[in-house]
Amino acid sequence: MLEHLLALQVVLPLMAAPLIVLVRNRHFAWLATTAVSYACLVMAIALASRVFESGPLSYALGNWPPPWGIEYRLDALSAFVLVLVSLTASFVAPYAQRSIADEVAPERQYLMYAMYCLCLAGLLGMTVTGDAFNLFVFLEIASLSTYVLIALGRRRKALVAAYQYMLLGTVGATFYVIGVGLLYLMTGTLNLADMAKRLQEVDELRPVLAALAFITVGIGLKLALFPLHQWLPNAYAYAPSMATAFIAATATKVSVYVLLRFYFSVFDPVPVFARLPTGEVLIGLSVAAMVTASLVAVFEQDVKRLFAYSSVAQIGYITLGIGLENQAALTGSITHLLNHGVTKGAIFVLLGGVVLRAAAPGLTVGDLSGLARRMPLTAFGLVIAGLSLIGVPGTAGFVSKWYLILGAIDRGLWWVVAVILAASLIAVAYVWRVVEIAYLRPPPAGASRSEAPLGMLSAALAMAALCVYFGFDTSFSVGGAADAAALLLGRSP
Amino acid sequence: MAATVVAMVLQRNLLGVVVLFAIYSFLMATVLAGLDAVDVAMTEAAVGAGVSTVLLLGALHLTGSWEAKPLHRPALPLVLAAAVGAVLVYGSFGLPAFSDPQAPIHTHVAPRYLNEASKETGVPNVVTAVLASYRGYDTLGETVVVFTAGAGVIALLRRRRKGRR
Amino acid sequence: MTPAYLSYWLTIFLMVAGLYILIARGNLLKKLIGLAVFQTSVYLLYIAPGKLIGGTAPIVAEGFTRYSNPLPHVLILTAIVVGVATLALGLAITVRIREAYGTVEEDEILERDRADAE
Amino acid sequence: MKGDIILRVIAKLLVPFMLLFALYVQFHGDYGPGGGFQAGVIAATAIVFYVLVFGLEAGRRLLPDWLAEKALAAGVLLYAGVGVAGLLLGGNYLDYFVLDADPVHGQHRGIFWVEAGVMLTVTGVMLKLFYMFADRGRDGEGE
Repeated sequence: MLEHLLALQVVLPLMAAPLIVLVRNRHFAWLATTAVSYACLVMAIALASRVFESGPLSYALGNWPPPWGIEYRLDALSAFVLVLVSLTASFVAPYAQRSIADEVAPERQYLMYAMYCLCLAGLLGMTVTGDAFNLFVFLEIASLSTYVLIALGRRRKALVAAYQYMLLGTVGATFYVIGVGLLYLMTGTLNLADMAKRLQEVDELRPVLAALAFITVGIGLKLALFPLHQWLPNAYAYAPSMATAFIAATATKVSVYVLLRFYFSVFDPVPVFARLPTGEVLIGLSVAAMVTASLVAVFEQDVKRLFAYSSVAQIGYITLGIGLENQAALTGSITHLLNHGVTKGAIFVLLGGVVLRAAAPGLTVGDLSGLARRMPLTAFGLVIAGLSLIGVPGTAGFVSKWYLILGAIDRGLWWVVAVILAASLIAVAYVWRVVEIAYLRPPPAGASRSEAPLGMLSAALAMAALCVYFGFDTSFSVGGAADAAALLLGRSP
Repeated sequence: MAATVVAMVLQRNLLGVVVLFAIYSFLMATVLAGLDAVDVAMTEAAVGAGVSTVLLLGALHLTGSWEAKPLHRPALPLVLAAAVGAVLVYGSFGLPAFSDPQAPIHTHVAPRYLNEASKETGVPNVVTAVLASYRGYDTLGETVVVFTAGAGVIALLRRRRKGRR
Repeated sequence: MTPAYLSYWLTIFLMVAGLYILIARGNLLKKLIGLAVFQTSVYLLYIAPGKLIGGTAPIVAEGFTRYSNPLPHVLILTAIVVGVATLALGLAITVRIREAYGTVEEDEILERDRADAE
Repeated sequence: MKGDIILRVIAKLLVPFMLLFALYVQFHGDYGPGGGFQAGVIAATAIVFYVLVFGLEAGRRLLPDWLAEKALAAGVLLYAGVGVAGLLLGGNYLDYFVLDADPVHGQHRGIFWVEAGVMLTVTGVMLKLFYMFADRGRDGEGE
């Protein structure tokens, strides 16, 4: 019975969306979304605990054995990402009601929920699938719904942001398809595990190298790898708050997962990495991302854009671990997927509350003045999440950075250690800007004290609490990530 | 086909570009039919030349049909596009030759579809059998993609009810 | 060697042209058409190698033993659908942009955004 | 264009045949090229043609907006529902073998319903797209 959950995990949100469209009622839509999100979380935890106990699960859709049919496959890594995505979803969904009611026209709200369900289904589908082309299909489900979610933002810039993201996202997805096509031509299969096995027998490496390049660039576009990140700040800044919170916490993380999967499960047995300096390039780009994006964040005026640039920098940390390619660094990377997801989720959920009370679509840093007096709990939550963003000991962000530093020391790359510390110092600068204005500036005259609605606030504070919790109890986060990292590296010869 | 694309690059009247795009799609469909992909050809003719053109014309009607001067310096995009092409040409040298029956795609997964599909599913059109059964989950995904696009367009273009805003 | 790789090179040429339109042009509609050309070219990458000379369409019938490979056809059917879905969504966003900005030229939109910011 | 009597007569004659052809493509998909997606596009095209000749309102009477919207959701539910049916009958998700006592027959049945779901969604979406764009156009002229 348990293995059927693997299919239901994806199919449930997938079926919720048409149901919502059929019923056309925004209250029903919210109820269905919330129920589905919680159900997904429960299923994800059940599946993950099973995987961590007794090894990978495989599920043949349509009862056709792979590689002829499509396989769903859950191992330590995908189980970890599965929990991350459904955890975020279950925090965002209940909070969505007020935020969406405030930001989106009533006749569009139920469609917004439908898009959210589709996005969730797409991301979960990408995570559990063991088939390269099926991954593309679900990538497109997630992407198309994301474009719509962004375009539903209140300002007209949201449309342009969505358009830009759509162009780049589609180019990225098409690059991915080209890469998969080349691999398919060389192996004759689309099943990832089968592909890895048959790639070892391929003598002619040039198409495989080209495929590696295309998949890296394609997925790099989706995960906002440093020079390909241009779409991200606008998309995060102008999307409706709830969409930002969900996308920021999950979408790029799932793309990172896809990259990990291809690098370590498909390409690694093939001697392609010896022919291309992929690791070095990744380290270089990551370092550039960490420093430049953090610097841009320091001078950014729009609060949501500020944290969006911070996301680009944080993705740099994650890809850095992939580039370092050893147990400690990969553990750090994978842990950071979760930690940064929770942290950014908390921040954007809190900002959603501020936007709701400010009753204005844009939010500049100046608008936060006196926030500590107007919305003390929100401001407190922002501080906690900000500390985690910097990586102060005792917060989640510290744990993952600690492992990254260990990984860099393992490789003897001291300059990388220095850059990690420097980037964290820059993070102190931009977080301090927000905190300083929120706590030390007086609120604008006539501003009354009004917290965000209870539902939103509790979801946000619960996420902020998680930032601290994962800073102390690392049995799930680091434990799961270490398992996943060992799994990835264990395949290598 | 290559010629129509070149014309598309040069043509600045968008109406012309759309017409060229339709021609291009039809040519593509012909080529696909020549390559034995009859199902794909039929779809490309219906979608590329049919639906896409209607949608493009509809959008054109709403947005105006003249393109302003090409604005960017053409050098950078040309270099980028050429670099992509170069990687592909590099990769293409290792690919199996055209119509090589020993190529992996003909020897690995496909034979089971060709030999067993009509027995296992009772459907002689192998494409349909693979589409709806072996890889039926992909097709579910595809249907959902269409649904997403449909619902997304409704969300974006629904007219505001009277009295709001 | 040349005929063996001709299909790849035609594909690559179409891809590059589509990508060029996509990057170099400022008109949002034309960019979308470039995107469509780019996506369409991928169809050939998958389908052309599936053809066997002397083979026939993969519909099992008496008297034929040599069929072209059906799997790429299935994949590309899906890709076509994804392509048109993207195009439809892109056009919808373009129409909304036109309504919000009164233009579909990239530089004019950026100009208006800058004017907003000041 | 609406006034042209020849066009109107031809359209009246043609549209049923186009719809019939769509159904042919749908059900013949097992034996020849075709299937739910192509059939859906053709069916939608037939109605678009009808709209072009007789105007948007007439088209809406033939196939109203809300019906298209319901259709596009119902199609996906039908497809996914076939999968769930397989699950309930003791198989895997989208397992058609268990849909009938005879596995091959079960496959046939599964493919039939799945294709029907695809056609429903595609027809619905294509029509809805056309209506949406056409509506916007009229708004634009009114402004």
